[in-house]
Order: sequence, then structure tokens, then C-alpha cells
Amino acid sequence: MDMTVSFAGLTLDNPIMTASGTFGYGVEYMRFGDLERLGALVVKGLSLAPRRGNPMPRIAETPAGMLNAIGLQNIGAREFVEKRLPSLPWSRTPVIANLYACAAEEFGDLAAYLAEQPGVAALEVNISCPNVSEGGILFGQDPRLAARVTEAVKRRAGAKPVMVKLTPNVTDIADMARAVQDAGADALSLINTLSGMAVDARTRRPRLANVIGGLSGPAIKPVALRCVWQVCRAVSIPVIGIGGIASAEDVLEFILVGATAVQVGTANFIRPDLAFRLVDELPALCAALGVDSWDTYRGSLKA
Amino acid sequence: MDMTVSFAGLTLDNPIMTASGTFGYGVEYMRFGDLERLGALVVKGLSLAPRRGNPMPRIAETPAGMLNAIGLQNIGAREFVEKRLPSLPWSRTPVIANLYACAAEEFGDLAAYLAEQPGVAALEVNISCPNVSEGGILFGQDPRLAARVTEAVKRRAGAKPVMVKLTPNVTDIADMARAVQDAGADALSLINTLSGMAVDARTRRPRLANVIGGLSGPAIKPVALRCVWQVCRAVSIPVIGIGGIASAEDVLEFILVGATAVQVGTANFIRPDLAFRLVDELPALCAALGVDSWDTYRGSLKA
Amino acid sequence: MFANACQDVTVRRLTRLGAGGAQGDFFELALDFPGAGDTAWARWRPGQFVMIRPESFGLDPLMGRPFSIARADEEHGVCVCFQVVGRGTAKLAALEPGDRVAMWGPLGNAFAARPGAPTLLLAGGIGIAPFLEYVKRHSSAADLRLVFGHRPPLDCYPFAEMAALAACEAHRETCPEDLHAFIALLGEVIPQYCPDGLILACGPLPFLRTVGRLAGEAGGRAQLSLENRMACGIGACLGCVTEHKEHGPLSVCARGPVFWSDEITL
Amino acid sequence: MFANACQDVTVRRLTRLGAGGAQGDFFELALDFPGAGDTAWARWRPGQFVMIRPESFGLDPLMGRPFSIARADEEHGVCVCFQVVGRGTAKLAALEPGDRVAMWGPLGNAFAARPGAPTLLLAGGIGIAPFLEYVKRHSSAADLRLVFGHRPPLDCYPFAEMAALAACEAHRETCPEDLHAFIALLGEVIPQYCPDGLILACGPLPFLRTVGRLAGEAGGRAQLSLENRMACGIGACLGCVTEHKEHGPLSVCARGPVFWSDEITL
Ligand SMILES: Cc1cc2nc3c(=O)[nH]c(=O)nc-3n(C[C@H](O)[C@H](O)[C@H](O)COP(=O)(O)OP(=O)(O)OC[C@H]3O[C@@H](n4cnc5c(N)ncnc54)[C@H](O)[C@@H]3O)c2cc1C
Ligand SMILES: Cc1cc2nc3c(=O)[nH]c(=O)nc-3n(C[C@H](O)[C@H](O)[C@H](O)COP(=O)(O)OP(=O)(O)OC[C@H]3O[C@@H](n4cnc5c(N)ncnc54)[C@H](O)[C@@H]3O)c2cc1C
Ligand SMILES: Cc1cc2nc3c(=O)[nH]c(=O)nc-3n(C[C@H](O)[C@H](O)[C@H](O)COP(=O)(O)O)c2cc1C
Ligand SMILES: Cc1cc2nc3c(=O)[nH]c(=O)nc-3n(C[C@H](O)[C@H](O)[C@H](O)COP(=O)(O)O)c2cc1C
Ligand code: FES
Ligand code: FES
Repeated sequence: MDMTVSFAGLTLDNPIMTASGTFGYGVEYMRFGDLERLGALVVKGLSLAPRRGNPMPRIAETPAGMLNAIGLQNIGAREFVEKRLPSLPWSRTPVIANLYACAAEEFGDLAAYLAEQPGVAALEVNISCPNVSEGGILFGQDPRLAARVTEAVKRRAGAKPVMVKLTPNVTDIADMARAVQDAGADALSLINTLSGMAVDARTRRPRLANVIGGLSGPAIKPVALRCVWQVCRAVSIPVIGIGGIASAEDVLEFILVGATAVQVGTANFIRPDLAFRLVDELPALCAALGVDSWDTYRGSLKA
Repeated sequence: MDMTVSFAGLTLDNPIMTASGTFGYGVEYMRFGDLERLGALVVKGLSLAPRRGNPMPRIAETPAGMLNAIGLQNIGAREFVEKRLPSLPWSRTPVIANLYACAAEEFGDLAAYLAEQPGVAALEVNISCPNVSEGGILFGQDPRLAARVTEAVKRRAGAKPVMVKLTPNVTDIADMARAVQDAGADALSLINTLSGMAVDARTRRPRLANVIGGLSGPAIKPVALRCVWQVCRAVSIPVIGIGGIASAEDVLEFILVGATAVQVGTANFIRPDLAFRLVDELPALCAALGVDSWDTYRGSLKA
Repeated sequence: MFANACQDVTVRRLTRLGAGGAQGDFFELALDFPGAGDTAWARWRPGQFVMIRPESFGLDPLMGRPFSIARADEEHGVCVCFQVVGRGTAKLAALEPGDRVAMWGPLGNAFAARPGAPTLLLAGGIGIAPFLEYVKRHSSAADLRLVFGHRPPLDCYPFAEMAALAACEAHRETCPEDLHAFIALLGEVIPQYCPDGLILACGPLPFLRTVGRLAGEAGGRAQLSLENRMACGIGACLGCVTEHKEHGPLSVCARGPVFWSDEITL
Repeated sequence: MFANACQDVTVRRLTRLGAGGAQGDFFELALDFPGAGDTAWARWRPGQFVMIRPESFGLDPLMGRPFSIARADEEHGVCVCFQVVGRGTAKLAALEPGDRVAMWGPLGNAFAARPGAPTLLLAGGIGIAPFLEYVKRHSSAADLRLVFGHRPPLDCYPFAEMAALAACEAHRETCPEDLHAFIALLGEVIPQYCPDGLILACGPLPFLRTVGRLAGEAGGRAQLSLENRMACGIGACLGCVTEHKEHGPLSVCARGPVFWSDEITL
């Protein structure tokens, strides 16, 4: 079948993207597969100025998942654009920049800078990073704040599509989704990590220096599917499914509940060529399961 | 060391209880261990009238966890009191009734009936069951509604301690905890299940007839620890930790972040004698880790 | 001493049944017999099952897996026959002698046994497992007949052993016509045991539905062994219920797995 | 053809080192060498590591595990020596020939090699692993000395093989005094290689700190191989960073694991 998916003005060869923060700046994965084979590439969250991130330790393994509190360490938008982006196959494969800021105006400035780069196909706004103490969590947990950021980014993004990435750490994610849609978002991506924590009973210390971190990986897939399902029923803009995807079957599950495309996150750490393998495996699985077009399969859950 | 814990007027031989809905009415586990060895026993959620629960399928396995949408099937409070409670060792081991209702007054009536039973040591109010469509979810997701239920139960519970069980499916669980504390709760238990979903990409059907269910098991332990930690810092009443506990080390982790006692839930399905094994293993683990009193260990996380 | 019905036992033996591969992977697993002193095990009856959870499951997969007891005594150990259908059974298939397994049981009720009464055993696929011991114990029955429908080759199942003891016939389905022929056969045989004989069936759900319907149409009923997905296996989680016409939802693990076809809605 | 640096390889051999049990469980694991044509593997250097993730991990534990490459060539395969410290290494210890393992590498930088320069290798425990090949390649060095501190018996480590090639001395710690004596020894030996010799160290963090401090006090510096917990192993997740005095947090997997002691803050 035709694997192509289109949304928000983007056309992807297949629905498999990589999730922000789990695929570096893309270049790290060139040894493991041909980046052009991916549907799209979402790079590590970028801020206006470089950020040092949180103190160590920053990661901890949990049952079928992991916690991270990287704290948005990144080289800054300019360094990315000048030093990394040129190496990426952006003219063939959409490269999506993930935006992180601590204030609506800052989000706007960042959006303006990134949107004017020919190599950046779309913007994904991280309003939900649970790792940073400077207020990032608030945008994603309050519909009005989320709408404000969305508007700020939209205003400065020119013709570039704006995706807003939602956090599951809210009472009503559909409510957040509607607010962001109404504020002009072209697409939604969800979910970001679940707020979680791990401790060492022996040393009596938290396993993350930041104490609280973001839970990701297969463990959270049921929560992610539920969020995507709820949001797809609440909004009319395209939804990108994220959370625990580790197999081609997982990809289909997210499309079945309504996602237009997906992002592979933590599973990139299961093995660095995993996203490429899923791209390879997906057509055969579709054939085996009688999926013959995305348009008929998407959201076709018999519920 | 002395394993005894006391809270809300109850004294337990050890901090290990069983979680509602995962230990039947207690009697089912008599073949697997001596119920008197448990710290306390929380039985399946009871309603005033018997309930048939949700259609099948009701359970699905997920990575390091499971989803359930039992829908509060239960024999009703009266049948429990008359037919099951007499077989339990309630005179030696606290038996805690878990209450489920769809309206505040109904909660009150249920509380009044159960509180007057000598065999019922305490009431645990389930305001957070995500499986039932008749509004159960709302109590636990709105501080005012949660407070109202707490008050309704407290008013009718006489001298029996009232524990309120919180759902993690909220933006701010500390906020919920404060509201419930202010409404008179004697203790809090958390967490109930995370709202989740699973689907079958081949049949295109949800894996639960109810579509959405509650995620539990080791997968959610990081979320549970985070919630307990946040709530312990927000309230002064005792907190009972629940969520993914499957080893003696897990028990200590919850106490380390502030829990007074814990409940073992889904892990009872890993093996039916698991809770008894944890009771056996805990003293040796405490010795090995240099834990010599609950009072000094509880909440001693170096964060 | 308190006899915990959940035990850590070790794997005695894992034997492949049949050739494996594209035909499907089938095994017989023999576990240590949990003590002759344990009266529950001395009294087990065909139709009962065990929950099995190898240490190698770790935290994922989470739940134990239910299997009919194919035989259980000091000599053979506790034996189950299983087919690899998913990741749990795949991990079972990787077990080795000496590996540790948590096992709880015997669980559930059992098939009825009416010595002297004409008894028809209907098995679909790996649903033949509980009948191995049934045939052994009741082969003296005046009229014990086993009708077995299967798709993978016959040597994937413990069939030969049973055929030596009682009237056993196997029908292989390799195309849709075979299935129709098999259903037609059931339609002929079942009425012969209605209303006075005993009809016991174990196999996939559509097979059980057919058996129940045919027995009902012939004015009789059958005992059906259900294979609902289970978590606890002991009646605690209420995850495995089936709809009983009189009592409402009943847990298959504790009130079954064997039910009379006319008493439940499948 | 595109050379994927992540490969599915099979286990060739798993050999226990030492007696195991209370002394600690140590193994050498040999995996298939991923193709002679792969130039990255032809060029690997001691100090580099591989990420290993057996299929048996399933979804839990989730992440691969990093191990120093002890040797790697067509003849021996890719070999790592490891100690069982948790559930990942426990699953590695259960591997059998023929089992499938995902492996990506060679990863990271490597220890410096300065033919002719007096070179001091300092190893703590299983941190000796990367020096096996180092000694082989550089044993001709005028002055190559290895000082090895360990607690479990010497036969838990690939020490004998190295001792045959270069000046290697082992110091076992069985009580706190032994540790003090070992640190005192380091305090004597390290200055002999400062500032002109090459000092390379691999082992537990406190050991590395001591080495770095002693070298600094003697006006020199050492190369330290860090063992931060890793997720991706390739510089993508930023989970494994160490604080570099000039560049800020650097990923140990991609910019290390070997760093100059005076350039980082441990
Ligand atoms: C009382 C009882 C007795 C049983 N006796 C036997 C036996 O003797 N031999 C034998 O081979 N099997 C038997 N089964 C079925 C066996 O328990 C399942 O095949 C097994 O649990 C599957 O585990 P898995 O992890 O390999 O499959 P999973 O990975 O969990 O699932 C694989 C596929 O099988 C389906 N599946 C899994 N379990 C069930 C189930 N219980 N019912 C319906 N579909 C299911 C899933 O939906 C999925 O499509 C019995 C089941 C019950 C309840
Ligand atoms: C570059 C590099 C090279 C390595 N080379 C070797 C080697 O050659 N041989 C060898 O035996 N080990 C080596 N290690 C360490 C090895 O990776 C860990 O021992 C292993 O990952 C532990 O996995 P586990 O699942 O058994 O332990 P877990 O169950 O994950 O953890 C068990 C205990 O070990 C601690 N731990 C686990 N990993 C690390 C770590 N990376 N740093 C500090 N503490 C840790 C945990 O905090 C916990 O207390 C190396 C590590 C790195 C980063
Ligand atoms: C190590 C790590 C770093 C991440 N960094 C970012 C980030 O910079 N921006 C962002 O929007 N999401 C970030 N995420 C969240 C992921 O993009 C993804 O939403 C989440 O992990 C859930 O998907 P998964 O379960 O497939 O990993 C990060 C996740 C991980 C594990
Ligand atoms: C099958 C099942 C049934 C449950 N039924 C109830 C219930 O009746 N009342 C209630 O308050 N919680 C119920 N719970 C929630 C558990 O008590 C517990 O809060 C939750 O599962 C998290 O703990 P765990 O991860 O240890 O299972 C149920 C959980 C499961 C898995
Ligand atoms: S499996 Fe739990 S009640 Fe049957
Ligand atoms: S382990 Fe991911 S950056 Fe080093």
C-alpha cells in the first residue's frame, strides 16, 4: 500500500518520525540507518540560548520504561541551524524543530528564527516538559497558557506548520487539545512523558538529581493510546501519536485510535536502528493485517 | 526492628496491606497464606447494592502492567458483611472496606452501614475509580466534589477512620490531597489506576469492552512514587502508598518518600502468595539496609 | 504445617510434541509434583488447571498463564501440554530442566464423571489436554468416545496415548470443507448422547459454541471448559467472568472453568 | 552497502571466570565478530565500548548495557568481560551459544597510546577489561606497567593473560587496611609517571577520583574511563554527561568514555 501520509501541509513518505530528545540532532543516528528513509525527524528540544540541563544522574531505568530529567540540555537554536541542520537530508525528509522556552515571547522569538530556516519543515512546541523548574510545566497544564503560547508561536511562524506537543499530566487532555486547536495549532503531538520518580531504598537518594523526571517507554503506551483516542475525538486537526512505540504493531495501534502519524521515542534506545526497522517492517505488517489505506484504517477502531 | 505501624487509630503488625480489587474478599487467598500475617486487608470495592460490573473482556496485559475495567462488580456491602467478613480474621487483622458509590449521599449510607460493623476496622473511599461511567471519575478529579464525598462519609462513619483513595489522573494531586484532608479525611491512599487503553491492531477492537481501563502494576510505580512524594509534602495526615509494589524493596521505597504503610495490588497476580512473602522478607531487608525504625526511615529521602 | 497452594517448583522436562516450525510449536512441560503430602494435589481431577509463571517472566509479561492439567502424579510430575501462541508461551518454550517456576493449583472445578454413562469427549486443538487423564481414569466407561478436531499434525498432541485406551477418532482440518464436515459430524454424534449421556468439550470458543448449540438442539446439554483470559486464577480479580444465566457474571477460574452449556451465555 | 553499526549477532561462547558464588559472578562473553568488511570494527581501539542488548531482555529491562571491548577480531569474536551486578548482567549471564543479541559499536573514544612513553595502567576490579587488548598491542612499550586492585579472587579477571605480556601486579583488598595500602601504593607509583608518562585508569568512580587527584598533585594528569549509566550509548539522549571544565556537560558515551582528569569535574 501507499505509506505516504500528509498533514498540516507536510508530506511524509511514511508515518514514522522520531521523537524529540530521543534522536539527538539526527546526525548521531547516521551510522545506523539512512535518515531519508524516515517519515520525518524531530530533533532535540531547542532553546534560544544553549542550555546546560540538569545535574547528574539524569536517567533511571524503570519497569519497561525509563525516567529522564535531562533538563533540556541543548546547543541552542542557532548552533543547531548552523552546525547540525546542514548535515541532515532536510531537502528530502522533513526536519521538525522542537521548541522550548520559558515565556510566551521567547517562544515567539524562537519560532520566528526557526521558521525562517529553509531546512526546518515544521515547528513542534514543547509546552509540556516536566523536567524544568522554570515554569515549563505550567504552559501545558493550563488551557489558557497553552493557548497563549500557541498563538505566540503561530504569529511568528509564517507559513511553517505548528505542532503543539501535549503533556498527559492533566485532568482532561481533550480540554487542553481543544484550547490549543482553537489557538491556531496546525497539529497536535502527544504524549510527552508522565511525571514520575524513582528512589534508591539503600542510599535513600532519588535516582534523578532533579528528583522528579519524565516517564517514557513501553510502560506508558496504554496511557498514550488513551490520550490520543480522547484527543482525536475532541479535535479536528491531525494528531501525532507518541508514547512507548517499539514495534510496527504499536505504530498501527496509534493510527487505529486516530493518529495520522507517530513518533518513536525511547525505543530508539532499545536499539539505535529501531526506527529504521519499523519503516522496513510496516508495509509487510499492513499487508498481513489487511490494512490497505491509511485513510480507511485511521481511527477505525470498533468501539 | 519493630515492624508495627500505626495511623489514624489503626495499629498494623507490619506496613503491608493488600489493595482493593486485587485481593478479592480476602477469603480467596486463604490457601496461599495466613491472612493474620498481613498488616491489614483491604477488600474489593463494595457498593450498597450488588453490581454486575462491565462486559467482557475486562483485563488486558500491557508492558510490565495490566489494564482492568472490572467495573466494580461486587456482591454488595450486606452480602460481604454477612457471608465473607465472618471468615476473615478481623479480630486480629484490620479489615478495611473499600467504598464505591455514585453519589455523595449514597457514599454516606454505605459508610454508615459499614462503619457499624465490628469487623470493619476502617473505610477506604474510592473516589477515583476510572472504570465506571456513572460519574465516579468526577469525584476524584474535582477538589470540591472530593471534599463533599469525604464529608459525607466522615459524617456517617462514627469513630471509624476514613481513608480517601486518590486518582493520579489529575493535574495536581497535592491539591486534591489538601482538599480531602481539609474535608476531614483521616488518611489518604494513593494511587488508584492510571487511565489507559489497549487495542488490537488486527481485529481493530479495543482490548477492553469498556475501551478505557485502569493501568496498574510495576509499570506505574514511578508515577505512584511521585504522587506519594508530592502528597506527603502537601498534607499532614498519613499517606498509604500504592502502585506497582512487587518487592520488599518497593515497600521501602514508598516509605522512604513518606508513606506510612503500603498496599500490594496487581502483584498479587504475579503470584498469590506475594503479599505474604513480602511480609516475610521485609525484616531482613530492613536489617540489610540499616533501616532500624519506621519513624526515622519514613520520608527520609535525601532530596 | 500450612500448605501454600502456590509453590516454587522446578522444571523436570520440556518435550517438543510434533515437528514444530510452520505447523505450530507444541510442548509438554513436566514440573515437580508439589509434595505427596499435599492432599489438594492427591485429589485433583481432569478439567482443573494450574497457573504457571516462570521466573524468567521477570516483571514482563506480568501475569501467570493458565493451563489444563494433563496429568499430575509423583511419577510424571505436573504435566501440561501447550501451544506457543504469544510471548508467555514462547518463554515457557525456552524453559530448561532445573528452571524455577511459580505454580498455583489445582484450580477450578472439573469435568463431571459418571461411571457407566455414555460419555462423549469433544476436543478442539490443544483443548485435548484435560482429556488425557480423563480417558485414563474413565476408559473402563461402557461407552467413552473422543472426537478430536485439529489442524496441526496429530503428533503435536498427546493423542496416541489416549487412542490406546479408548475409542478416539481424530479429524484434521486443512481446508474450510473439512471444518464443515467436522461440524456435520458433531451434529450427528452429539444427539446420540442427548439427553442421557455426558458430553464434555474443550477447545476454542467457536467450537464450544457449536457444541453447546447442537446439544441444546438435541434436547441435551454439554459441559464446556472455557479459556477466558485470566489474571489471578483464583476468583479474586473478576477479570475472567462468564455470564451465568442465573447468577450473573461468574469467575471462570473459580466457578469454572467447566460450565453446563445451558446455564451460561457464551 | 550501508554499514549499520548496530547488528544482530549471536553468542559464540560464555565462559565463567573464577569460581562464582559468594565471590561474585564474572564472565567472558564472546559474540560474533560483525564482518571483517566493517572498517569500524577493523579499526577499534582499547577503551572503546559496545552496547549489548540480548533479545531475552524483551521490553524489560529496557536499555542496552555498555561494556568495554576486551578484544575483538575474527578469531575471538567481540569479547567483553563482565561482572553480574544487577538484572541486566544477570540476563547476560544466562545467555547460551546461538542466542541473539543486538550490539552496537565500537563506541566512544579510546585510551591514548604513546609508543615509547612510560605508560602506567591502573585498573580497579572489572575495570581491567579494556586493558587486556591495550597490553597486547603495547606490550613492547619501553615501560608498560599495570597495577590492578581487586577484591574477588584474581581468577575472576583476565589477569593471567596480561601478566604474561607485561609487568602486571595485582593487589587484593580483603580489609580496609588493604585499601589504604593500595592507595598509598598509587601515591608512590603515579608521581613516577608525572608529568611525562602516560597514566590510564579504569575502575569504580572513587578509584578514578583518587587517581585523578594523585596525578594532579604530582603535576600530571591521567586518562580516566568513566562508567556513567547510559541509555543510547551514542550521544543522543544526553543522559550520561560528565562535567567538562571548558565545554560544560559532555556525553560520556560519545565524547568519552575516556577523559583527561584535569579537564573534567568528577
Ligand atoms: C483454564 C484454562 C486452561 C487452558 N489450558 C491450556 C492448555 O492446556 N494448553 C494450552 O496451550 N493453552 C491452554 N490455555 C490457554 C493458555 O492459557 C493461553 O494460550 C496462554 O495464556 C497464552 O499466553 P501467551 O502469553 O503465549 O499469549 P499472549 O501473548 O498473552 O496472547 C497471544 C494471543 O493469544 C490470545 N490469548 C491469550 N490467552 C488467551 C486466552 N486465555 N483465551 C483466549 N485467547 C487468548 C491473545 O488474545 C492473543 O491474540 C488455557 C486457558 C485457560 C483459561
Ligand atoms: C563505557 C562503559 C564500559 C563498561 N565496561 C564494563 C565492563 O567491561 N565490564 C563490566 O562488568 N561492566 C562494565 N560497565 C558497567 C556495566 O555497564 C554495568 O555494570 C551494567 O550496565 C549493569 O547492568 P545491570 O542491569 O546488571 O545493573 P542494574 O540492575 O542496572 O544496576 C545494578 C546496580 O549497579 C549500578 N549500576 C548499573 N550500571 C551502572 C553504571 N554504568 N555506573 C554505575 N553504576 C551502575 C546501579 O546503580 C545498581 O546499583 C561499563 C560501563 C560503561 C559506561
Ligand atoms: C531522554 C529523553 C529526552 C526527551 N527530550 C524531549 C525534548 O527535548 N522535547 C520534547 O518535546 N520531548 C522530549 N522527550 C519526550 C519524548 O519526545 C516523548 O514524547 C516521550 O518520551 C514519550 O514517548 P516514548 O515513550 O516513545 O519515549 C524526551 C524523552 C526522553 C526519553
Ligand atoms: C483488577 C483490579 C481491580 C481493582 N478494583 C479496585 C476497587 O474495587 N477499588 C479500588 O479502590 N481500587 C481498585 N483497584 C485499584 C488498586 O487497588 C490499586 O490502587 C491500583 O491497582 C494500583 O496499585 P497496583 O499497581 O499495585 O495494582 C483495582 C485494581 C485492579 C488491578
Ligand atoms: S482470573 Fe481473576 S477472577 Fe478469574
Ligand atoms: S548514553 Fe545517551 S548520550 Fe550517552
